[in-house]
Amino acid sequence: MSWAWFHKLGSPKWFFSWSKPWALPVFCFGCLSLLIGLVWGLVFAPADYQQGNSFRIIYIHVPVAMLAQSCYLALGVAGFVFLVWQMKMAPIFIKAMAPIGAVMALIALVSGAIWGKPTWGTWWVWDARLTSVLVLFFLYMGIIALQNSLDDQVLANKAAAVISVVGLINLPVIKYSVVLLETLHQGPTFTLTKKPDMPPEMWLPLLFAVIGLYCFVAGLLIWRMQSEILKREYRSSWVKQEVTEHGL
Amino acid sequence: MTYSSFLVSEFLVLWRRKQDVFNALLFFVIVVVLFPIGINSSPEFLAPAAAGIVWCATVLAILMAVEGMFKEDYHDGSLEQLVVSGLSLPLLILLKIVAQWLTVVLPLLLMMPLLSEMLYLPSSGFWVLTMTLLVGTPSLFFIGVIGSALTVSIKQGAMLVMLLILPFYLPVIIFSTLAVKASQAGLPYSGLLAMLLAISLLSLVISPFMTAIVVKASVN
Amino acid sequence: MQSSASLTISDLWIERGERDLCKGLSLSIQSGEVVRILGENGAGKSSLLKVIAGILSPLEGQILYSGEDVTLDRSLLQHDAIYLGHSAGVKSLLTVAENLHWYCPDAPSSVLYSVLTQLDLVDQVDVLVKALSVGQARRVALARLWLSKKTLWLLDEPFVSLDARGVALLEGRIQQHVLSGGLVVLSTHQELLSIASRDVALL
Amino acid sequence: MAFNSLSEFLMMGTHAVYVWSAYGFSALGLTWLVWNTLATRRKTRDTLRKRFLRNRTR
Repeated sequence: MSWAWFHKLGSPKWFFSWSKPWALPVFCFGCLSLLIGLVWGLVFAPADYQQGNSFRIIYIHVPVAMLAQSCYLALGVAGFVFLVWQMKMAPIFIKAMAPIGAVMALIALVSGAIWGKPTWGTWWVWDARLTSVLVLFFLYMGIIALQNSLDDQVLANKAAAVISVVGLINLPVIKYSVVLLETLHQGPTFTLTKKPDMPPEMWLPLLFAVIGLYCFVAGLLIWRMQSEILKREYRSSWVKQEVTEHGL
Repeated sequence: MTYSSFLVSEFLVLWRRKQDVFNALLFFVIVVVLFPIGINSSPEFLAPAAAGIVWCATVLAILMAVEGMFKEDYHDGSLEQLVVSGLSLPLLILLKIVAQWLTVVLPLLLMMPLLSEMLYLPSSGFWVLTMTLLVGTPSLFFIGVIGSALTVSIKQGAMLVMLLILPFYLPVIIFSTLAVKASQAGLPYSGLLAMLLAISLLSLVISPFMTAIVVKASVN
Repeated sequence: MQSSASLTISDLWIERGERDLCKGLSLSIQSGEVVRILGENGAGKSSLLKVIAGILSPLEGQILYSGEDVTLDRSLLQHDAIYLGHSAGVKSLLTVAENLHWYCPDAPSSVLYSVLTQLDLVDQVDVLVKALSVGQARRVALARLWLSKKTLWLLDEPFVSLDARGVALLEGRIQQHVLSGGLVVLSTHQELLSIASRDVALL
Repeated sequence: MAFNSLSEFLMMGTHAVYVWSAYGFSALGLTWLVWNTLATRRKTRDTLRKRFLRNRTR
């Protein structure tokens, strides 16, 4: 197997020119798919026989919660890649990804709490899933705060990578511990995502929404990474050419 | 510089700063006292809550101690000397953590009988709590030291360390308090203690290397 | 002490923040040589010394020590080198003797006392460093050069905050070190009076 | 179609407050993300372009 792609991926210049035509189409496709999923879920999908129409929150809550976790997984992997191979793109990826993940975790928290009110009768339950998303949000905020307060670029890169990797190693432990906490506290037995036999007209829109949000985030991520690359590589001649010759 | 001369100097510095350790202990006691005063001082509330109260106070006291662990070394240049000493940096960091752990946690354990009386903790629960502290606190140090190294070059780093590190302390607090509660309910708790030990060992393996990476990047 | 040590740096580039330093510097130092690094503020004198010591990683370039490539793993060089930076790691909560014992645990106490006598620190042996003056604390750091048996000395502005007598003492010690086959790389603006040194200018 | 009329759709059974506030907050978050991304992009390019142009005239 050739490793050329791996080394190419490490080069900001290569990534910039490669990703240039992709950002907008991916983003637009994501928006479209997300919109289809949401409209379908809000308007056409049947109401849940137990929860009624409040269950329609699932079409935004579940995709966002999935993203919040996937983003963290990606951060951890990027941190690992940076610590092992010193790949230049990894810290750029982390820098671009962390705010997206934080917003996703926040939306997941808020929409989950709002969903909890009609379902459990309270805004907040120390449910394992909610608690771990809350911790995830703190982890994201920690990474962002750390990056903002370190002036030295080399140190900031290393620091973000280390904290991401440590977070990734810890995440399963944290999840396990909150699940344990919940089972001993005899929390609500109703689980949100394990729907027994969800009919296709219910989960198909969810699929659209999930795929849409992933593409939406991928598009945003590419844009953010491009900005970060330009910021960091401004001394090289290709950036100068890129910025002065092409418009926005 | 050798490993033993480094360890001796660490202990000497800690001895000269015994006031700091004493302050951390006082802080610990005050936090514990806040709970009966602030919430409820009846034995019905305190006995089941004792483990959680003690652990919250421990976590805060340890974070206070760990947060400034590299500050002085960073400013007087001895951190730099550790990097260029030719000795293994992870091992030096491990020694530093051991010295710190001994000087903070041992006095804290000595205070436990007094505190468990104040919190109406039954004697069976007391021993389990002491065990969780013995097995669990090393991981607090190992994880905290990473945060301490990350923020060593920042002037106002204390809050950032709290934000970075406290989420990672969650499992340790959960397992410890659950172990004490299980013992009070007559349930087996050895699995939870094993879990704490596993976390401590895992962080023992990872933390010195991660901290070494960060220290090297910080001193430049 | 090794009879013939050498330090060879080739095509060294250092990246500091947004600037390139050293820009392809090549340098070779043999046993018995003193190299003085000259340059304006910010020219990269400290960075160069830090790169040799292994605190900073160079962007590009190769470093050989006594024929061995130490570019990636500096430990071979570090076992045989002393690096003194702007703040040299003198712990303010240790006494003078404890500080030196921390750094050079092998030095016998007779040697320790004779060195401290030379450096006018013998009366302060059991005084905490935080009670000393800046110049005295600097001498505590420099006392390592008398006590340790390392070959390669990397000294960043070693003459700062020393009085005339301190400067003379240090120059004498450097002289003695190179005569017995040591290597010294130092950055200073001071004219070295008694030592035949080679200058390397950083642009 | 799960609803018979627009007002029924807007009412969401009895859960209008919950559904629409959840979606509203989500929309707010995602919009902020898009706005922030594009603003950063524009700002980066503008500052860099200005810097390059300034250097050229000098």
